[in-house]
Amino acid sequence: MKPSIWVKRIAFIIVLLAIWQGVYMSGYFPAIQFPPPTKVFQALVEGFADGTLVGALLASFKHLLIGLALAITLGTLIGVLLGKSRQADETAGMYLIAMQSIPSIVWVPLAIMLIGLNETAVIFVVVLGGTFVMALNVRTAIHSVPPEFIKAARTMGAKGLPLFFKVEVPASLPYYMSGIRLAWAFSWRALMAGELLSNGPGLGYSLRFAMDFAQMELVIGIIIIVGVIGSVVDQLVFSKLEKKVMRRWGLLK
Amino acid sequence: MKPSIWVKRIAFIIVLLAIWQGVYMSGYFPAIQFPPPTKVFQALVEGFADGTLVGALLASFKHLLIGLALAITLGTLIGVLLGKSRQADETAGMYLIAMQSIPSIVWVPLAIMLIGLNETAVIFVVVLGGTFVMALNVRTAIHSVPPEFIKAARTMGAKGLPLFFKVEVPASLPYYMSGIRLAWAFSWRALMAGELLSNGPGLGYSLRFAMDFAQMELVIGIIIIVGVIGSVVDQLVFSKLEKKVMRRWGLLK
Amino acid sequence: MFLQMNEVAKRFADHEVFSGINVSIEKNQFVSILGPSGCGKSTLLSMVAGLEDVTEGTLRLGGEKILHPGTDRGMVFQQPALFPWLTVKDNVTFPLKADHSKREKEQIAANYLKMVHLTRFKDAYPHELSGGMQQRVAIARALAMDPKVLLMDEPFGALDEQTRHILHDELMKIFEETKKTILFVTHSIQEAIKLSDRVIVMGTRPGKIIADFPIDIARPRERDDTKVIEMEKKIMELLEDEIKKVMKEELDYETKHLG
Amino acid sequence: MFLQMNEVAKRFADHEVFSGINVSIEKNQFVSILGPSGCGKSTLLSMVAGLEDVTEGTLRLGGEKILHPGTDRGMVFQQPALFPWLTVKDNVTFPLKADHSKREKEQIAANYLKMVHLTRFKDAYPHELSGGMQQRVAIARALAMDPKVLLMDEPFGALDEQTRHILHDELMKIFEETKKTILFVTHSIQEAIKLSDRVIVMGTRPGKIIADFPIDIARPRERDDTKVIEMEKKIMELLEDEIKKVMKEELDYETKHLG
Amino acid sequence: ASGNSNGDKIVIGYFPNINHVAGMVAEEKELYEKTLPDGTEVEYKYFPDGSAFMTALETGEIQGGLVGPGPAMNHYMSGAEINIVAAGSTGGTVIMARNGSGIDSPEQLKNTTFASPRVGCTHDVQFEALMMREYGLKSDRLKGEMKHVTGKPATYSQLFASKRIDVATVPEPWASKIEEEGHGKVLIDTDEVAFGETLPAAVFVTSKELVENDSELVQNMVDAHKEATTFIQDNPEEAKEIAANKIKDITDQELSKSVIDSSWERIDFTYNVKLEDLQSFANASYELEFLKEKPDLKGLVDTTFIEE
Ligand SMILES: Nc1ncnc2c1ncn2[C@@H]1O[C@H](COP(=O)(O)OP(=O)(O)OP(=O)(O)O)[C@@H](O)[C@H]1O
Ligand SMILES: Nc1ncnc2c1ncn2[C@@H]1O[C@H](COP(=O)(O)OP(=O)(O)OP(=O)(O)O)[C@@H](O)[C@H]1O
Ligand SMILES: [Mg+2]
Ligand SMILES: [Mg+2]
Repeated sequence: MKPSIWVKRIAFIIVLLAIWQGVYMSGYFPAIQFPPPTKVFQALVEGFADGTLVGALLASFKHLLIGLALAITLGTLIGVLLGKSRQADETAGMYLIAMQSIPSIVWVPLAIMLIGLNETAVIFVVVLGGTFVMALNVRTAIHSVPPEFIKAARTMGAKGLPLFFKVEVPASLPYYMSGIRLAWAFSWRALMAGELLSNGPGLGYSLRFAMDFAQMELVIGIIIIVGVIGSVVDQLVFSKLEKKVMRRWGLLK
Repeated sequence: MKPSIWVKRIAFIIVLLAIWQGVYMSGYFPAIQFPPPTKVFQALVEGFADGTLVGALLASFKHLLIGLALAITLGTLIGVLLGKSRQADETAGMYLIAMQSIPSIVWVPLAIMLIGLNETAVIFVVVLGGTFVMALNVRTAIHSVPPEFIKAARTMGAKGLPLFFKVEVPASLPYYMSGIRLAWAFSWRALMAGELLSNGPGLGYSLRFAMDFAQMELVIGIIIIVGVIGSVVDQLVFSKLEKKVMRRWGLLK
Repeated sequence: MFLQMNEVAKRFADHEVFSGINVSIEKNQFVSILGPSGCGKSTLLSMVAGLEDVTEGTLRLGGEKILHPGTDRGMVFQQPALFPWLTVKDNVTFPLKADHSKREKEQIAANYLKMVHLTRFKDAYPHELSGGMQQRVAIARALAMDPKVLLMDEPFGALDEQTRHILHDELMKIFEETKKTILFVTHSIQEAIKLSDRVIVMGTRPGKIIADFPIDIARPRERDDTKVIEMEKKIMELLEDEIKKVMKEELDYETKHLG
Repeated sequence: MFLQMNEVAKRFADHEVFSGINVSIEKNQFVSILGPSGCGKSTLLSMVAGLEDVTEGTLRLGGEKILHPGTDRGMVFQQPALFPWLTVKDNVTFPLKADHSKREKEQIAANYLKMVHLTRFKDAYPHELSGGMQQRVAIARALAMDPKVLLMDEPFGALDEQTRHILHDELMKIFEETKKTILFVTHSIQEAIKLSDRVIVMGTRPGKIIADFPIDIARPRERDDTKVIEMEKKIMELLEDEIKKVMKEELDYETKHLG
Repeated sequence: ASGNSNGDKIVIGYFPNINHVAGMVAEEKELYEKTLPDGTEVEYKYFPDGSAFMTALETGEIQGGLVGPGPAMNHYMSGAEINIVAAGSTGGTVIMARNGSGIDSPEQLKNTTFASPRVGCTHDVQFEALMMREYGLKSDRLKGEMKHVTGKPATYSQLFASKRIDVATVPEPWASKIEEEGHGKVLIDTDEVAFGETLPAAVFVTSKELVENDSELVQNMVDAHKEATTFIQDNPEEAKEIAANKIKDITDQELSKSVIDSSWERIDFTYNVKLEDLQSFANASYELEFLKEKPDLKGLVDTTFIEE
């Protein structure tokens, strides 16, 4: 990337911060409601220094990793089932779409009442957040294996399980990677929802806590952390992985 | 669609309900935690009969419509700006992706603290939920106008604003429709998040209220409503619209 | 001369596509351009269309310098590039100025759609037509603004052999009826000889004109006419060297990049 | 006879593609199948490959009934259908059974890649190759399992004219070296005549064989050989009627559906 | 989904709130460890709100603890198998008006906005019942004249400062804190709020299953709770210090000595609980349409353990 782009980007941030500070200094909003950037920065430094934010981050990552791993596993199994079995797809496929269109936050009350106000409930919500989108993508991945690959492989004597594992699985990898990226995005959203309504620990809980105790600077600080983590993980991990696969598979120049 | 598919789908639901009733009758979970389907149905009937759920639904639709309309408008403006101006894109494009990766629930505390715990805050969250994804899609839509369309139009003497409105705008409609569908999906999620943390009225608030008063049957009932509305709107409105445009544009057989 | 290229050169940031192109084309002449891939045929055509800047030299049409795209030059690409949101008729009337009345537009569309035998499909949408039919609409659209020159960049390159034959016949008829000047880029030696009054052969690295043959054979031209076969052989030999040059470079390039 | 089609018919749920196909092909014969779009060329080839069931009649290869795909028949499609996740070498060794040692596999891959002049690209990935190169890998892959018959369904249909010429020469060399039996589907009359020992022409509605010409012209065949031109004309006339039949039906169909 | 009746771990829940000092003292002084059989591990959980507490109790995550009577009653009405076995404290709810709002009597609350921690929570019912019965004013939920918003008491200072609300029904210590910070003033004091002096502001709740199947354990818990309450009555200064420290620990909020002192004035620490007080509170809740059915709390309160 050209250095000039980074200059522009950083300039943009600086201008934003200046406007923010300006609004603060204008006194239009009461200070208790509208903290200046400096106080937000200070709140973040303190949070990291005394370890509360570090602990919250670690807890959130734990929930996310466990939940996402489960969601990917479950989603893959369901997706393969629906992708390979027309019977299963016709029977349950429609409901999968319905499940996916339920915002994950809606699961939180159910999870809390069934499982209790603990980390398992948060993980449960994360799993629900990621599983359906994963399953839908795996199903699509299997359906979109180019039929000429399967035909070609069959003329070379491949069939049954070897055909599945040696051709269909690798051929569907690009869609599978998109599935993983979407599963991450939705699990990440579900994680925040679950934690926000949970009893901690976790980044979402810290946010809730800051809100309950009117620590506006911490609220903004945590939103910034969430945005940075979300975009960094998305861009540096999942998007990159997806693009790499797409490029190798010749689907992207 | 073949009638046999509907038979399978309905059979699936019936089997699910039977399992649910079975678990209930096994008494493994206490009744307060795990109501039977009959009670859920009864709670829904009551909710609709006494008008509370109707009121909640109307309020939710109001928030959604206002929020989505604003999100689409704002998203389109930002998207066109970033899509047409390389300068703007290089400066602010990255932050748009970062904003999009912030789960909308995270905005709720900020909205409540800045705006207050009222319907405006809910709408604000809905707007934030839809705007960024809309903007990103509009940007992509503009970037992905087939260059041969523009070339062809230019050889026919089109340029400037007429070129934009007569060629680029219609050419980007399929992506634009995808943008609207995604904006809806994210706004819908944001709506539930905002309402759940608000103090009503709205479907999300009713869910929260049911949870606070330990009315598990209502919790499940509302989750079902949310799932049904979500999938029906998605499938019957947005997906259909998107597919129709795609088909006309020759992007789908 | 009607269309005049004078010492034309084109450079993109890092490399020169061609230079020293001098061509004069008369009114109502059908001129084909042949050449190996990458020699700059499309670039040259785009420059005539006004879509690409001229780096050096001048391009003149009817005495006027070409600086921008204009309705005096219609272009047909390899992809029909029809607007999918418009019906066939509306695609054809797209280039018409607003000062035409609605009835005039209808009239013009009907006229050119008849010429390409698609009257019945005027209310269809592009995606409902086959590739060959789409390309006929694109030709009608280019004709609708009544340009002085028709620029065609491998217009039949994506069609199958049989469809191509049918469109050759249609294009010949249109050429005779409308008396347009046509600049036609193709990869196919046969196609060039079958259609043109004149074939310009371009070479590559660097791009230049290496031959310019008039085709003085009575139309319609049969595939087994000895004159046609002779001309084909002559051009084939000329091109073979150029193509080998490109192939070799490509192999070298790819080997280098794949280590 | 080596490859024997006996009263073969194919029906899909609602319509009959062809019936009463009787063809006998000798070992080491190069047979082309020509015919209008939709007459069932690809379907017939798929049936020989074992990818499609035979509705009626029997297909035999070396006396044995064809029921499933098998490594005794290699197939090359219009799209190379290379596996993008494998290197060129691994694509070529894909059809080899596990009982080959790693060294043997390397040896076989090297052998066939040399035959298609792609030795240097053995570690490249398909997306790094041009279309023509990819098709050469697909041919090497089909050859690697040493099939008795090579089935080719418009293998050069997506390539440009120049590349196609080069691959014609390569295929001829391979045909002579390996002594395979080749069944070759194409749209191009020229291609069929240039390459084959025998050309089978299919008609449509309903699908059937309408002609079967031996091509007794010494190779290499020149485009201007009078025998070639004569044969071309003969087949062209035969096909024209069939194509007109299809075109007419298509127009009717489309008109009906666009009302 | 069941109580941890004969395991060796007990989890007690309470809120970091001045009405729950008994929980804090018990934790600090390890009173449960003393009354429970040797080797029992005691853990504490702090909750953001009463509904969360009740859910935790129902799902067996905690075995007992202090919660507001509102959530306990609401859940009981919905069929939760729970018992109130003691009170935690009474009083502590104050109605406050924004400084500069010009409001100095409850009659002026027409067309104003009031805040409570949750819709239908104890403080909300206390306020709304008073307004409805004494002044004929209702919230917008009942198509009345007062706009209702919810928010955590800690944010009321901010809500007052930004003029978002005019009135709030505030539990201690936040009432005293708001007073001290100068954003709001007392409009109706503890003793004048509905059920102000009689209604427990916190009750000790446990599951019915434990009461029936492991009454010994329940007795041990109640004994510890009683001891804590007695300690508060006997050593108010030390209890205040414990409360201030615990609240700082859990919530990161610093409460000044004067805030604590002022809160203390409005709270009565007692473990005695009467069904009638709760029943009349529940009736008010029903009148305010928080409950759909006429409440019958028979069986909710079990006083046998405090009488031991
Ligand atoms: N916008 C551009 N920027 C840089 N280089 C370009 C651009 N357009 C074309 N070129 C280069 O100019 C050369 C000529 O391209 P052009 O498309 O005109 O070739 P062509 O003769 O039409 O080839 P083909 O027969 O494959 O269509 C090529 O090397 C190409 O890479
Ligand atoms: N799986 C299938 N189900 C139903 N009909 C089919 C199927 N496959 C092919 N057909 C039909 O069979 C007929 C022959 O198709 P086929 O692809 O074999 O034609 P073709 O001669 O190869 O045409 P082309 O030259 O266009 O490749 C067509 O009418 C086609 O629509
Ligand atoms: Mg070109
Ligand atoms: Mg075919």
